[in-house]
Amino acid sequence: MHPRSRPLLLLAALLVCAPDAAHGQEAASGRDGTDAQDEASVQVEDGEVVALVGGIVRTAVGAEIRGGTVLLRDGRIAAVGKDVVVPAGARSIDCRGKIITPGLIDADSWLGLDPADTSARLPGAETRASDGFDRWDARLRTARQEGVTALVLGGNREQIVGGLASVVATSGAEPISADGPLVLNLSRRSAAGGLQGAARAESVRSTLESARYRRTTLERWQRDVAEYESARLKDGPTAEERLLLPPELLERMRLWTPSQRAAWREATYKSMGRAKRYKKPKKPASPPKSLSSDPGADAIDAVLGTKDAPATRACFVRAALDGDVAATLELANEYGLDVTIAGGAGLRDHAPALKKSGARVVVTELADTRSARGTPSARRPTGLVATLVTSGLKPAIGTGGAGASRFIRLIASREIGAGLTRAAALRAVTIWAAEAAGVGATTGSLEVGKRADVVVWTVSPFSAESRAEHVFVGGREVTDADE
Amino acid sequence: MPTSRALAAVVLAALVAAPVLADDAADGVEFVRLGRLHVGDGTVEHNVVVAIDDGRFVSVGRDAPPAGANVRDLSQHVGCPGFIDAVTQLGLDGGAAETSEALTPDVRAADAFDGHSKDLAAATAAGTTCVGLSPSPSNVAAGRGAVAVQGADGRWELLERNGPPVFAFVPPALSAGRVPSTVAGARALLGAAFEGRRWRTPGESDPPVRDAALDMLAALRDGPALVHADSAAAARVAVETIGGRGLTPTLVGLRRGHIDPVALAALETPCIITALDPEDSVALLELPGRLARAGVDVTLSSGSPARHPNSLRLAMALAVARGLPTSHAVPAVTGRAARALGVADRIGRVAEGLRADLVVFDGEPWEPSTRIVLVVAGGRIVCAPSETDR
Amino acid sequence: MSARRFGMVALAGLVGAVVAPSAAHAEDFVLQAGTVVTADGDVLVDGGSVFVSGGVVKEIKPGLVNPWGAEVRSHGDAWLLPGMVEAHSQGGLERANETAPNTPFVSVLDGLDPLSPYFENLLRDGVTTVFVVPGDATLIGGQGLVLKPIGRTAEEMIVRRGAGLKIALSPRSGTSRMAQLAELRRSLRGARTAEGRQVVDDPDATARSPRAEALTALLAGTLPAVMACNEPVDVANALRVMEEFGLSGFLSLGTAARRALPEIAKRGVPCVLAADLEPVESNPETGREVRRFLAKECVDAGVPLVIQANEASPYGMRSLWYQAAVAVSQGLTREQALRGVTVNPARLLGVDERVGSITAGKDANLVVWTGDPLDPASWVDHVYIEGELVYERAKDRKLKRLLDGISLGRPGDDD
Amino acid sequence: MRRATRLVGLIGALSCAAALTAALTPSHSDAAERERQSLVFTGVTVLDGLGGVDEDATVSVSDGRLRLAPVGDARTVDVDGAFLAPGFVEANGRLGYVSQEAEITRELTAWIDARDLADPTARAFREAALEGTTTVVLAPGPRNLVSGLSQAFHAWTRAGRAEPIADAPKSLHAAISRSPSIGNFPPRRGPTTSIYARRPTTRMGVVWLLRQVFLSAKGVQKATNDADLAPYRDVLDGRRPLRVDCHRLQDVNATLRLADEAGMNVVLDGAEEAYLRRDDLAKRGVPVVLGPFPDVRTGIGVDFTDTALRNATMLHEAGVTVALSAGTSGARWLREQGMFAVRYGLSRDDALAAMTSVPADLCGLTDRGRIVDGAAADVVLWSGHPLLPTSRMLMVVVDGEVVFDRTGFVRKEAQ
Repeated sequence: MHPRSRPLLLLAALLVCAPDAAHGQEAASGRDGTDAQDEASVQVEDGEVVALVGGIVRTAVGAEIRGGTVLLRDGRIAAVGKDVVVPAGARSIDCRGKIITPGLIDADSWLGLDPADTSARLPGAETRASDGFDRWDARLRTARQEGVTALVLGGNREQIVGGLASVVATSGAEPISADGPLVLNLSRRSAAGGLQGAARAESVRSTLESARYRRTTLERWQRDVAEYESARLKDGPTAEERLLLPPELLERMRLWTPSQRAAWREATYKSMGRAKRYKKPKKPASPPKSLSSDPGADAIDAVLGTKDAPATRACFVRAALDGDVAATLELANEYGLDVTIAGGAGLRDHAPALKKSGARVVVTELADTRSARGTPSARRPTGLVATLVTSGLKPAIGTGGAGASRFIRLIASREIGAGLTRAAALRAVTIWAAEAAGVGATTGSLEVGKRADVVVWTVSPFSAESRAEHVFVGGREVTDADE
Repeated sequence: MPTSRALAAVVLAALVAAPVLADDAADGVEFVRLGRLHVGDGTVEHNVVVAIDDGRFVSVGRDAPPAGANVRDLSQHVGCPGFIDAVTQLGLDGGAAETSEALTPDVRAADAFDGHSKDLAAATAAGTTCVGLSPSPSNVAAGRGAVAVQGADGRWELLERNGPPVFAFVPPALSAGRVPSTVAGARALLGAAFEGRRWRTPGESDPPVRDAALDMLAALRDGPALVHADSAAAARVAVETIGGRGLTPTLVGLRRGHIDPVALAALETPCIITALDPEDSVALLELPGRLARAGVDVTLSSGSPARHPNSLRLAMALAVARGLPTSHAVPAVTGRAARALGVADRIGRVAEGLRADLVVFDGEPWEPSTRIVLVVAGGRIVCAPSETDR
Repeated sequence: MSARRFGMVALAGLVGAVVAPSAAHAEDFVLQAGTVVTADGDVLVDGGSVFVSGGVVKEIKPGLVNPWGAEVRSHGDAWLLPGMVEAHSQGGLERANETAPNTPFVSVLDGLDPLSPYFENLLRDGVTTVFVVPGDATLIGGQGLVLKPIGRTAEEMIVRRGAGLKIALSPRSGTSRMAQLAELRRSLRGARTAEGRQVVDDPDATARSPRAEALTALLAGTLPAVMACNEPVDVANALRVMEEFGLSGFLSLGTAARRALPEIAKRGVPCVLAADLEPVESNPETGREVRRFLAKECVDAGVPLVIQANEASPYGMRSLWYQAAVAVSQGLTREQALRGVTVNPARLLGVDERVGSITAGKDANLVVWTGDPLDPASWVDHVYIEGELVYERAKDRKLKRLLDGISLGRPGDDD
Repeated sequence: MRRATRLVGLIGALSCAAALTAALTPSHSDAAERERQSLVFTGVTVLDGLGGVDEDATVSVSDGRLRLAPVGDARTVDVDGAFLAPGFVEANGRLGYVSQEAEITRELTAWIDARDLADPTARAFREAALEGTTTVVLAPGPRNLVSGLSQAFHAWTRAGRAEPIADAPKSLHAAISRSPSIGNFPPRRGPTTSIYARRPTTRMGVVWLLRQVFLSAKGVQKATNDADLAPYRDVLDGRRPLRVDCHRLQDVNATLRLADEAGMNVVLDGAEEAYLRRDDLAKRGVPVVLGPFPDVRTGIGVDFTDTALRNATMLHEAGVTVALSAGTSGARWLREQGMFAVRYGLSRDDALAAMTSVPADLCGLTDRGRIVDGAAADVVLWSGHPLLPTSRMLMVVVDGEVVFDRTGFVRKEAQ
């Protein structure tokens, strides 16, 4: 700091200045061992080119490629195939006998969110799940170890309008999509939610109805404003003014609002002793404030679709029961919603209607876990995912929980035991999950140009004994696969 | 496979399939050829033929069955003893917590047993042919457990009315407002009770009438006991108290056992880890593996009825994924569970003389992706999902 | 029975209050001490002399000298330090927060108790400047003031008005982090558009609302934001909002937020460390527990160290001097630690022109310690604020009462 | 039952013996090996815990014992300016309980062992060791009239938990204060689940019931359940010390009165107002275990006592045997207690003795709490004097094993 500081150190002999022991954290033995992985769990190796060579490549979209290579560059998948040339200088990983899959995605998760955050009231629908995502959550590390590279954060699960879902990377990098589908909770998950079944559907309807009303009101107002504006432009400087006033002032006047102009004229002419009243053009009434500037309402507005203008934002609807699914389909039809329906047994009987409507589905009531409670023991739907696949749907699998996200591979694996094919199971936790959350073009499969979210497994990820040997999230290897 | 179909399968099996394995063969012996057999004690046999007669295994070996014998060829498949869910309340109607007093050794799980419970049917479809029924750990001496099995006729029946006594060194047995409120108090209370006396304060006099509950506890001398404890510290006190009495304790619960697995292992007492769940911390999910590798007998239990009986297999998968050696996986839900319940001489292994409870899979039992091909209980097929599905 | 005891304490408090401002006028004088630590970097080990005139430090010279010919106040073996600066406190407030979530218009000015023992105790611990600000229980909690702990009215105590608006990003009960953030964005956007409208379109608009006024000042950068962040995710959100809306200000961190120190360093936003400098973190996944050393981590991350006192600690002992000593034990140099309770917090609060070091031109906020301030055996003997002697230990009857108890040196009651 | 387990798992046990070490102990086996080696501290300043200071001394640790000479084949620890002191001994440990401090559903629980109330893996034990406390004598809390027996623990071991010290004497803990009677109501007829249905209900009743049980044990009064009185006889016969939790002067007086009547020796715990009777305590040779310090800002201690911060100093000066304890606030704060005892007038050496050899002797651990040849190897290496907040623990040795080691960092930094 200063040369003068040295004497202090000498004087401080009494206090024997503490060693400049570099320990930002405590280092000690036993259980207390350093927790380095906890801190720097993600190794950053930018710009590196990685070649995963000679593995069994399951792309989740096409056929399996045996002895295939996946090339990762700049965080993207640069090539997939049998005859990929590994560029010089690339880091080559021998994957012979190993299985290469896209990173797994939990299609409905709360991992990284404070449990309280998933049930609290919201100020508005624009509330984004990613704002609450704690990328320092210790469970994310296990999620990466278990090959999970992305999570669909399903927003609030209690309120009828649950904010915007987000898709986040388990590496904790920037969200893959912060501004995702609008979450609507038709099914009640706990006593905290207030309304039940039909009442909730009715509440969603009135939300959408007021959004529609707001839209028409705003459109009308916008028309009025346009008329006013054109009237105002017509209401230019008078001939007298043109004659008398300097051109700069005339130019500026053009930008004035009619009321400003009228006020100016009144004052100016008065001072000139010519108190002449000027007609103020009628200004259109402002729409109520709640209608004009409400980001929450804007978020809901975007989900409304018409024949000419389809919805610009999808809806993520939790509809567990039969009736909820039916209500959702009805609402989707009525308001032009683009829906992803997340639920359980209720989906089964509506499979054909779902197929017809083009809705995407997420099966969330499979986990049989503490946080996904609500399905009594014997009622846990078995074989539901397989049934939906048979019906031509592309069901994604979500845990509907927090910690269970880490073990999505084992939860999906149970569906194989219940009749799902392995290929479909992989899709259900990769590409279909991405599509359900609207990021199917970005991630979810091993295709050139997509995010490099890739996992190398010792054996099939659906085996309990499998280990993820290499996990890449956004092209960066997370090195905490093994402790 | 839908649950409804599973139920149908059970019914069907009882009505239709049962005779296939029944006494109509000439000598009454039924043979099953298996590609691989987990015996239930940690060993694996390949290409074995299991002979079943009169509801029991009569032989397990390589010898080819006699010509013309009734042989079911499952040589592409993997068999193991029927699963035993060691600590459950499946089929216990009306709850299992009797919290009016701290010492209720005379409460019997068997008295609340309902063999027609739907939950039990679901358990069968999930490969579980035997359940250990326990009163809730809401009292220090909670009562007596019972053992129920899937009967050959499709309904469940009691195998052992007088199961192991159940003790609890956990909340809610110990909580503010209950006597006792600490583990130390539980030791004092039980210690006195084993000597047939009340736990009293100096100056208090003994009641004039003898207490039946105390007599019952004082009469306990040996045999298995189930002891609920959550941490290694509580487990130590529990083992000292119960083991000191001459009973053979098995620890149950241990959801905080991962904090000090070394101390837990040092107790050299078998452990039943209940209700492993994907939501659990990795440290807890790794506990079965750590204990097993330290030489402790580990049993897994589903946590039913709060959770689906099928979660027993998920628990196995989670434990294997997090370090339980596969050689321990099957014993953890069969042979060791039987031992904890004191019925190892009757069920829990595929061995001569034991009850013929057998589950056949199209892969390894701990893999959640494998399917159940056949469930045999008491020598009869009680569930054959793949057949009815096909 | 407890009434008796509370009575005693109340009496003691009354006696103690007399210690408060001795009304001596600011005169010219020279303060001499065996060791002078200016906290700006200079340490005079062979004695130093500080010339004070008009409540301001005029000149500092090494050695026990008096070229100014002024009255000499000499403390031969003592240590002279600048008054310490407490960067974040709710002291002197009866309750730290309104119950409504969004109260930018309230100010601690209206809730401050100048006679609170809190301020008296600050003097005993050598603290002469304190930032009092509403607590973290509401989204927008209100405005804080930088104060000196001496005066009969809040106005007398003020060093800087408009020193900060408390914004707490961690969810209060019943709401969520995301909701909190959405609500904050709404408020700020509302204030921004309101402001825009006023300039452009609405000449007839009536007087601004106080709510808008505070937020407008915040958006204009004249009122700093004090963003309370418990968790690292709150830090990420705070930095994002500050960037989105161009806010200036600083962060007040909870213990867990230390994980975001690298991000804080990257953005160059100042922050106050959590009061607990050695929190224990446990990993829910592995059960592993690790104690963290915040001061060390802060300096290692390249963030200027600002320490606050730990009022919540057992026995209320963690005063600033103690906290600085803890920082040294974590491996910091003594200078780094002392700067963390003097110049750095002064800069953070925007009052470094006046306080935080013994520098010519700054307020004469001087504290005479009996010895090294980082040794618990040392005591604060004299405190000067703006050149006035405001505390003398020898006259501190409340302290004497605390030390000797009700016996006040009498022998045991049996004799 | 163990035999049964072994029979069944014979093969498993054999094959798993190696796996046990691999799976359950820290994987760095060479590190574990090193820990078992002997240690030699050279060039350290040794504070022996008995009041002595030896600069530039050599102390060895070998086979769990201390030697005041170097031993062969040992790891040498040589840190410039470091201090070696005995590990602190917390004589009234009140930490790490699973749920409650006592089995409060009975008022007299003389057989309850503090060991059964504790969770040895509790963070508080580790925290204590990290702050230099190597021995915690866990005492059941004062909510019961007689709450049970103490248990001495090694505060932390390499196994990741506190371990009970084998064969450590146990004292019986009683309370004469407000806490045993607060909230109680007399048991009525019929069963009740309320834990408050118990005696006593007043402060008078507390002493009455305690007197009753001790006089019964003595045979002065008629006894009912003779076997239950054994623990009290142990006290009367001098086989066990009686520790009495008392705070106000009136409780101290009552305790001494009862001790006279029953003819027994007592140790006072807490004793915030004991300074008022210090000469008498000194004359009778009644030791006190003080602590924790009251709120330094108000002087209010446990049970609304009106204490003196110089309590320890006054007692010590009067000749009373004084040990310091952090009591209910947790042994992590014992070091801080020592620092503040120094602040309030105790010499550093006396304060250190009051945290090491004095409490060890009071608890019958006469080979701990001191650095003398042959003593148990509970020592802590500090970067400076252990009673300065600027010092940092560098190494903790418990029973001859290195439990925490930060010396590596020091060396790395020095290079």
